[in-house]
Amino acid sequence: MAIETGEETLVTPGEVLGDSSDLIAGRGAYVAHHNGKIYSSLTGRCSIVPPLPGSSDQKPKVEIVGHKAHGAVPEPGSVVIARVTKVMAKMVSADIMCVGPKAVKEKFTGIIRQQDVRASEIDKVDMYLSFHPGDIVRAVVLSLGDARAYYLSTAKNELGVVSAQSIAGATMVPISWTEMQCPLTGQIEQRKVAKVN
Amino acid sequence: MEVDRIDGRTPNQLRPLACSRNVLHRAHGSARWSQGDSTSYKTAIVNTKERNTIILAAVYGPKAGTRKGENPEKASIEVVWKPRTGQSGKSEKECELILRRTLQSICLLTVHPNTTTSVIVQLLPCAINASCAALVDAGFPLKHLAVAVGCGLSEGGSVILDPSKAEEELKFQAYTHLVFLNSSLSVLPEGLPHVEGKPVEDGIITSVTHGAMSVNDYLCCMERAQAASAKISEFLRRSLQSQLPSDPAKAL
Amino acid sequence: MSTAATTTYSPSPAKKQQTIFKDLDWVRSDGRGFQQCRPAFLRTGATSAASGSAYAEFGNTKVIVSVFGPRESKKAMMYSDIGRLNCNISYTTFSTSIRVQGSDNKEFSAMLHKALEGAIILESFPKTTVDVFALVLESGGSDLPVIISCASLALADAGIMMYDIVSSVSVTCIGKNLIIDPTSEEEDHRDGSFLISCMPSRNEVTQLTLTGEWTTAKVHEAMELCIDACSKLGDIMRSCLKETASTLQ
Amino acid sequence: MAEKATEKTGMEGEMEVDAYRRLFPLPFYERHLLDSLRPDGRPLSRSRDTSLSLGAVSSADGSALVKFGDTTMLAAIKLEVMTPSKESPDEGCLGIEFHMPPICSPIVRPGKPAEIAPVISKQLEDAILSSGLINLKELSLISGKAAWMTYVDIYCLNADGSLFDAALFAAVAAFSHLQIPLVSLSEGGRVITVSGENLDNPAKELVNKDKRNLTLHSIPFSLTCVLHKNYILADPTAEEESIMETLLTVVLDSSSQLISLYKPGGSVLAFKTTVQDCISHTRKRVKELQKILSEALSDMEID
Repeated sequence: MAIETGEETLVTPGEVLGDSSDLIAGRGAYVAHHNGKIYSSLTGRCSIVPPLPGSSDQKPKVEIVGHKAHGAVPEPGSVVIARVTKVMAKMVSADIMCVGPKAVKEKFTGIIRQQDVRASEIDKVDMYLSFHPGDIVRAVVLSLGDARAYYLSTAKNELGVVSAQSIAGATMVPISWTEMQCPLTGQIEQRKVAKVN
Repeated sequence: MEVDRIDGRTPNQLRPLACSRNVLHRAHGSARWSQGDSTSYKTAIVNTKERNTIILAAVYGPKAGTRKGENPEKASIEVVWKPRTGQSGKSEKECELILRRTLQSICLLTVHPNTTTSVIVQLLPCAINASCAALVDAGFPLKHLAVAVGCGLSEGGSVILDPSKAEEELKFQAYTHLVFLNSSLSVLPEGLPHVEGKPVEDGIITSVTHGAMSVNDYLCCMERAQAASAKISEFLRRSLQSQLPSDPAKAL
Repeated sequence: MSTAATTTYSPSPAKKQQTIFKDLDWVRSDGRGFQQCRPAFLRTGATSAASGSAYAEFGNTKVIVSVFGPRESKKAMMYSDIGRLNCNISYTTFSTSIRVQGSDNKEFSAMLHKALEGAIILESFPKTTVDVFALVLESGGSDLPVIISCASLALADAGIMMYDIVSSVSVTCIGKNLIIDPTSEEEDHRDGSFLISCMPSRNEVTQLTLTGEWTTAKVHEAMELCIDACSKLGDIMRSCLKETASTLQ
Repeated sequence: MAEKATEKTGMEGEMEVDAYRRLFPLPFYERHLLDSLRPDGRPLSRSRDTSLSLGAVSSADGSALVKFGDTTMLAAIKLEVMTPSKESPDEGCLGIEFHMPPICSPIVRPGKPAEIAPVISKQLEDAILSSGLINLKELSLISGKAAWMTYVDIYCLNADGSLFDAALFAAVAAFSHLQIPLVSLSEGGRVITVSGENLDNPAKELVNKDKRNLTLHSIPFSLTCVLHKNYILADPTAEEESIMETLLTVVLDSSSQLISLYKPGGSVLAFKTTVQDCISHTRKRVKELQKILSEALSDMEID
């Protein structure tokens, strides 16, 4: 029961969407190796996307859209927003709160190692002058990391601290890529500041 | 209506207070707080043990926070309520929660983020006063001191302050435990803290009640207890001033 | 209130050994035919605190399943390139006619894990864990198959990628008769039981348990009965999922 | 705290509202509070939609399913027979237990029970005993020999704030739905239920012919409020409870007696006026809950 292009039907996990000889399995679909058929793996609407004009494989792609996907999970390459929980000499740990623009349901633990804080002079990085507990940091996921945490990096201009509180409790204003200032007291604190576009 | 109290006190009279600090040597801070004194009322009828409330509180910390409930921006406080005998059950858990939340509201938690401080308390209510003194003894930074007052409501509807154990066992329609901030002293008279034009010591930090009473009775308890809290507050301040931490190394 | 020290007993009279089951033709207490399942009531999304959830009611068997995650695996666990599945089943104190201390059922939890694991695309959530927690509100017989089907529905509701949904049905053998979807009372008198969990669309079995004495012929008969019932149950589960999905849009 | 973060942080443009709410919960809430409206659209003093259905558990003697918004509680009562204590030979006993199974919240995991569950059990026990809801003498079957041990088990099926309030309502509703089984005394001296065909022609005389329901004296109802600055938010959700930590719970009975005023610490002080406001919110809530309960009971009689 191949589904025609443009038609959208509701499917549930395990329903046959077509054959891998005519279609490519997109998001929410998979190819079963025993019979070469394409099955759905999610609940949602099934949609057929015609092949891009220049692509090598001229088969249309079948994918599941409009489904209730599970909560956001960090993946290597995703940009995340995290809250710094602990600063140590060689690394900081941070709770990942958002993946891309989406909030996660439950936090994931990430760490930023000393060599991943900035791109240049990486051996001179002082972690205590880069982050403070409570800082909100924009970072990119380097890898799935180890059993405990995802490895994060802030080694780009647009990555680093995006929001921080001063000792006086006010939200500080970035004044350079290494400094932020408290609007109440005028005190300057050091951070690895993210460049605001 | 006046009620006769078994130990001869007037309804508004508190039992004599006593507080000594630094009583445990291995703890970072400790205090022994008692309400009621074995020497002052030698009435034959009642066993003195029953009229006294003695609490021992010990503070350990701040320690590097590895415990659960660790918070990157604030210090954590944990309370362990040790029952006199047996295992800790539902009531101990409830007391731990009440005490923890009360202490959290008077501590300056932003000073030592990522740390845990344990408060270990043994025996009965009024533990708040003892814990508070123990925290001071440990040199823990506090915003205020807290003062707790117990308040009983007799069957006839009159309010009795600071009921003793023996009195609690007699017929009380209801009783209330209220916790206030200590009354403020300031060098500048206009510097006294106010919230919305009300002095802070009028507000309750914690309220726990047992038994049914009318709303008016509760408000009456609140007023009377508030008045009494000033006395305890003064006592606490005097007691703390007279015994500065004996071991300067303890001060943070 | 000294509840701990008092010993209490339930006033319900001890069950008498019912003899009717020994006859060749007896009528099931709910009037069903031997090869007829109880009507199934299924609903997804009951627990908002979870990533996905489902409620299943088959006669007096009532079950809630919540799915959490994919979320951080517990600290003590080793790194894993693929996702983990963690299952737990507990019973309420009032789930049976005699009050019990509500407790975890370790054996069922392990069986639920085995029944579901093969159907989940674990590669789709590396390093993280999906928790499947079930609470049996009332135990009215065939608890495990109802939990398995309900859990599969909750996983689909949570948007966890699966090869197929899992539907599960059990058959009890009493004397010469094969009884499908047995009640607790029928289960109490069983000579043997047979449980199958399968992926109906892929025609694959994820779990099969057989206890008691069975002849080969009976096993074949039971297998056919179950597979057929699983595929029908699968259709009901799909229509439940589609109903929820269509109201979302 | 992060009060000043209400100022534009420059991050809002790039993230969804949910993400902002997750990162800066307090500023997010304070913005809503300025308009006297909560993120779920409720005015500050309004409780969530409340529903009650009686008799949800067929294996129990009395049961009730309660929903306060998304918070869901299932209470069931099972009666067992006990030997009364020597001190009170004419009294039965109550055993109240509040459970938070792992299905109800992401913070509860098997083997890692919720810290709050035993505290709520204790509070429920206190409220039900202090209010005098149940006369324990009514639980007596045969003086000195047998009485009812009443097990009340309340399960939280979905935890979204105001757990105590919903659990108390579920418990009192289960009590009002309770049907005491008819029992007789067996030869061995055990109390056994008489049911079905034996009812018309019981072999033994019934012990409790005319006591099928308990007389509920004064019924306790409660309302929890979150205090934040000068705001009082009634019937908070789990998110509201976690962001604004000062909670105040008032329990009143049907005759407006104060059963409990519970405020376990918190950074906001409760002044006399705050206390009075919370009590008057509770009075209104008691009326709502009474109405819901009596409607559910009269629906049951029609069935």
